[in-house]
Amino acid sequence: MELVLVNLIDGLVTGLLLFMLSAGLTLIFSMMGVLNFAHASFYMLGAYFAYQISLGLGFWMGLLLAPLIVGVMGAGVERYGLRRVHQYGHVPELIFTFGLALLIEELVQFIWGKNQMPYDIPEVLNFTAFAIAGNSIPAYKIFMIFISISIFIGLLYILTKTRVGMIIQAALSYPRTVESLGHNVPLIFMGVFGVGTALAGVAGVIAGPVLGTFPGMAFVLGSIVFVTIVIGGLGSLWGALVASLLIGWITTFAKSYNVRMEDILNGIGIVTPSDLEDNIFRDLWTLTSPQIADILPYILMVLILIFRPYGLFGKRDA
Amino acid sequence: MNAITDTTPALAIEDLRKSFGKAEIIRGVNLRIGKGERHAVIGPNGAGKSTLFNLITGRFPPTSGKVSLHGKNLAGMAPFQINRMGLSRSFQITNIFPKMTVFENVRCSLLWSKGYRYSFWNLVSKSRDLTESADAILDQINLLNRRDLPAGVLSYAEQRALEIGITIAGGADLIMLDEPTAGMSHSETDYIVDLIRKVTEDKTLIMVEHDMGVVFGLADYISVLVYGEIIATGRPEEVRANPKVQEAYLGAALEAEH
Amino acid sequence: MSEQDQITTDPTKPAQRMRAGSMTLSLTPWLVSGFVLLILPLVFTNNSAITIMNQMAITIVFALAYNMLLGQGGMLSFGHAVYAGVGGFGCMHIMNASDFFSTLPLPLLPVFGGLFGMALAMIVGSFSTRSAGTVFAMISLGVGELIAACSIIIVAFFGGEEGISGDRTYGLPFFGVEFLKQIEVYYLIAGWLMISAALMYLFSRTPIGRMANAVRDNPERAEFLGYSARWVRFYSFIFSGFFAGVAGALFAINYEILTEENLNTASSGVILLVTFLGGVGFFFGPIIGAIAFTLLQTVLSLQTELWAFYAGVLFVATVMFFPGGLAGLIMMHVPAFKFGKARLLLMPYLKTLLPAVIGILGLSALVEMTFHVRHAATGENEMTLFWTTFDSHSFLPWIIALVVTAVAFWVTRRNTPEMVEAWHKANTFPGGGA
Amino acid sequence: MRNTTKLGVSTALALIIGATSAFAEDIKIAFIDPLSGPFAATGTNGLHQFQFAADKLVNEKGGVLDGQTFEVIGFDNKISPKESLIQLQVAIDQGIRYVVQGNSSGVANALTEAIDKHNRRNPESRVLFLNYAAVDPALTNDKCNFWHFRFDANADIKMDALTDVIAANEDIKKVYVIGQDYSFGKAVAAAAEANLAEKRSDIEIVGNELHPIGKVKDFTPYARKVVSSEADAVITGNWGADMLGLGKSIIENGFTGPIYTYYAAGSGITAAFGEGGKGTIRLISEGQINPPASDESTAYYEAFKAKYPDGNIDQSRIANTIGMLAQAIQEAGTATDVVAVATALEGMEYDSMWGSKIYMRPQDHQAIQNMHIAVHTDEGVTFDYDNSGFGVVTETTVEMAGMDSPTTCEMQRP
Repeated sequence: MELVLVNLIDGLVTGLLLFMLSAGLTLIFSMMGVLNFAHASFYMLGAYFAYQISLGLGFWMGLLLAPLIVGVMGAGVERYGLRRVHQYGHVPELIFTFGLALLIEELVQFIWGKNQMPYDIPEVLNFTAFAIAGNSIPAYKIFMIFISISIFIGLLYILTKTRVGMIIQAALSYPRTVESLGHNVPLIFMGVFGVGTALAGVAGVIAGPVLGTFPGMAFVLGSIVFVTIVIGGLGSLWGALVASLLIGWITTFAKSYNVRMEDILNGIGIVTPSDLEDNIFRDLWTLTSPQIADILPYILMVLILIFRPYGLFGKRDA
Repeated sequence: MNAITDTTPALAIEDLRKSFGKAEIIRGVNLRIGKGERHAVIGPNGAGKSTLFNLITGRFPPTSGKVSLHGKNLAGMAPFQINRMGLSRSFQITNIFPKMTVFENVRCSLLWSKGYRYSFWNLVSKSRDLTESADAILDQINLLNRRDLPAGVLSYAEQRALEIGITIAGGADLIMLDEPTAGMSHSETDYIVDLIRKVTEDKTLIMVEHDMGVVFGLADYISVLVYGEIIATGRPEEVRANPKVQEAYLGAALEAEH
Repeated sequence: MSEQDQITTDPTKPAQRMRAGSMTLSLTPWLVSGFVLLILPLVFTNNSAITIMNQMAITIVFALAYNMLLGQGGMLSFGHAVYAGVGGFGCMHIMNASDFFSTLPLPLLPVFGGLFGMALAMIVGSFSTRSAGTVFAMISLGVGELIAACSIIIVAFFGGEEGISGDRTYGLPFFGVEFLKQIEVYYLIAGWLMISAALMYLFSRTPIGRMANAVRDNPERAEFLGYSARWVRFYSFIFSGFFAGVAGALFAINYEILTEENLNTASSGVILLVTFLGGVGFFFGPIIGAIAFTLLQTVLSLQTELWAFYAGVLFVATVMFFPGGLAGLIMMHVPAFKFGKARLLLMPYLKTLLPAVIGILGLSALVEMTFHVRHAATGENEMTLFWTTFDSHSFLPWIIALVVTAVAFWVTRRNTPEMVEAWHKANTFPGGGA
Repeated sequence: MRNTTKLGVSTALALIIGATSAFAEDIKIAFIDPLSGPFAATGTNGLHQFQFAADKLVNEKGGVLDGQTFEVIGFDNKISPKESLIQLQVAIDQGIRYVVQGNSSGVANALTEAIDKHNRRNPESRVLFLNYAAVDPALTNDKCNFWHFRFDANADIKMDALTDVIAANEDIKKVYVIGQDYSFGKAVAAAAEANLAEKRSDIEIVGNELHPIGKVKDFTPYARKVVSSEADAVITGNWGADMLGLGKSIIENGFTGPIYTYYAAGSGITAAFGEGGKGTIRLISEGQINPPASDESTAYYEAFKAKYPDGNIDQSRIANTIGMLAQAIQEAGTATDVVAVATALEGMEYDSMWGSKIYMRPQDHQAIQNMHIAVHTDEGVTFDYDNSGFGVVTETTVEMAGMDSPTTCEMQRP
């Protein structure tokens, strides 16, 4: 039972981290209709910038400055890249962000090399917060949860309670109307893109020390983020939250409990073949849940897209 | 049986309703359109004319009610299935293939009715029948001299003509035109009216139109749709004389025109 | 998003008028290509050149198959490698089924590869082609990731990380040819390249091929013409799967090994890159893209570690500035040639583009020097660039590179208006008017 | 500049044609490994070690035969089997007769098969494959061939040595095995299970599991299981980011016992583990780095560090590969007849400066040598890795590990 609680906490950390990325991505998507393939690359940039800053000014300045730099870069990408490609249609936009993702990875390797960076948890947070049945919960995890939740609340507040948020929400659905009301919609777009990427930057800053700061980090996380927002429903912030937590918990629990395919198949009445060694389905029989834990989101996504093409919370055809 | 088929209307609509959320846009429409009729649906803006078209052609599913084409119920059919049964429509906002040539636009609309379906063993350029039919239609809509231009670069009136060409090319016997003359000058309108008359010979025509000149010049029958209900149907002169119509719509419109 | 999902280039550009759709069915380019394919090995005689040409030909088939989706059908797939991969894996299993393989002439193997690819495309297409646009792209990504992940788990079919290998020479000799030599394989692949390219071109001229274009541009209108957009997409998808499978089979024949690499997202990304680089709007675009990219990958990577970086820059620049790709650039010049005014462009091009090229080379020199200073061994200050060896830690080379780059770009900038003017002149119909 | 461009175009063409023929004086060795992409760091460092070894051990000593020198040329295979085969062809066309490769058993498998086929089909341009790091046992068992030589111990031999050490440690009662879900990870797990059952049947394997390779973002749940299983030791064959992620996570979640690894050193991993991994991370490998095995190796390493301050000698077998090849060419009296060179390599005994005799077993072309279990620490480190102050210090040595290990290889000699 205690282990369930521990897993719930671990899954929450993963889920909230995913949410920080998917929130920005889904905001950008619902506003501009662009699925930003390079989103996770900004997450990576966040981690690298924070590492570089932490060498000179310490972790906390990194946490403060790196997201700002990433956000400015994101806004620049929108202003000088995406806006230009926008006229050609959505597919070239998607392809542009795809190319950008490749380019950023190359750039990071050019500057920082290919090895993993020794970017570490700050000393102040490097202790065990508490332990549940011998499983220690590091303070840094609590810190991650705290940061993610405050960002979520902040985002929710800005979107629903402030004037800027109202304009953004209106611009999401009726960009032309908002434009004719005298608001500078391109500026709003640029701002949203900047904020979205800055959020990814924050995620990178706080995840870098635990998940590793290396050139492949964007790729490892990138496709999962798309999966998340597709499952949640493109353009739905709540969907992104639910899907992030769902994926966080599913993968954590699948890793923690050794569910074997053999048991499942036997459970539904299929008898293990006696010649398992030579059976062509032998690989299926010996499958275990930790083996496929990180592939489960893809399976989930394909299933959801087949049966509910707009995702869990998606309303309109994106 | 024979006697019955003869009297089966080309299109029959029974108590058709459509709601978007709480708002009921089409509120129980009943309409019978006989074979060979030219029928115009008129009504003020927001009356639900385009929605009615979309319900008939399967673009939206109705909330309730029934549409039948030549006696066959269309419930649950997709647009392409309805089209295959001999109903073809145009759109209020020009809806063509802008990157294809004019000729190809027409040729594409001929493919299904000429029996090519999903063929991957015929070459379109090798079929003289296809080329000749497409050219004949281009001739009919006076676009032969624009044959090899991308449709997107045509003038507005030419695009509208092409839209009609695409609509009639498949040889459907029920043609539905949604505001074919919207946004046109007088001379352009005359051109389109002639064109419609020419190409809908021996066919059933249903059209939505705002220009009363066009309506009274073309239509055998007129239905007036106001707030999702048909308040009058009949010969043009009957409708013109109907006090309800005059009150709701026509009077104002006719006055405005003079 | 789905309805507007299409590759649009500026409709005012004359190149638009020369889309694949309106090109006349002429045999000349085919005869020329066939002849070129025939004599290429006589020009480039050694095995590595033939290996690179084989790789090119395989990429061309694959890219053409991919463009059946992206360019002609408007469907963006992020997981197309799996259809080629599964086609290849299927063929490899046939090669290893020695009883059957010894009765099968090797040149027929790609048919089976195609059928494998097509079968998988039928399964996936049955649900993925319901919509184009983002949903299609995401399903393709998900399915691609799934199958790539399965390739490591399901060892029985995919052979795990090592993949599976076979020997092409165990097939039934084909008119006495056993395909021991690279050159024999080259002609097999070249033959299949011609066949598949011709078939794919002809497909685009069939009713379903034309409707694929129509559905790409305006799926709704196509539905009102009696065509189910979904089925049109489905047919494009399975035919694309077929030819992708053929490409996979050719890969199996050429390399005699298939691994996880043939299925993963990186390979899918590469084919997207290749196709877009070449130009999706024209039938021959992917061919140019495949040739350019293979050269970039094999030849440039011998020269610099940073080749992937340059490829990335090139790709992003293409998307931003030349969405028509290389083919679009070429076709832009057709009107000028038609008007007989292409001569007008020659000098302005030389004056503008030559400095631009020099500027870009200068820039890349700076990049290479920076990289060398950062990453080379201590004491190894010497580096060789553009056939000159110098000390990357001394000032002079830096100054030269900087000056050359700056001057070159300055000249480019200065001459650009002249080129633009010449461009307008060359594209004006002779005798006034537009 | 314009001339240069012109020259460039023609040279590029010449390159495509690839008409560069080998100079008779040089013995060219093709290094086919990743020089770009995510594994480029390992590949580049390997290339440096090869070039350094060729210079130091051969060229500076006057070369082989009548003064022929070694030249190691890098070919970027982007860790892709397909690219490797293309680069192999390019290398062969340049007249290269020796190919070295090590990263990824998948690539090694592709190369060994391609070379076997090539040598059968083109007897005039046969090549030898010197595998310096790919440890898939199959390469010297079912898939062995005459042209392939392995200079690293294979995964089974390493596990054999590793379990010898574990078996000798009475404190270890429970072992947790975890690895990447692919052939190598599975081979490690199977070998661990078999060896432990044989040597110490009382040891309980409390966990044996696989995780997707390169896809895991967060290793915490796996680490939790390791900790809660109360294992005394962990065995993993992980490499790269998966090694680092798993190791860090296990340590962070409170595990203090030894973590026996194959690849937890160098390439930034040592630096990233840093203080956290001290005394916990163990590495099984050939070649003793700390304390230095000989004066020669000390001088060699110092010279290497002087040239590549950011580099590590984390693959001491590279020097052995070059040394043994030079000796074989010398014995065979030719560098062009690779059959003669291969025959000379078979059964060769070579004294490595890293403190071991190396015996190239003729039955399967597997090098037999001392294996060391080293610990990640900052104490007693003469040569650190990644300039981090941390390095690996040998704790235990298994002499001539796997000398009588079985092989299923049926060597076909030409």
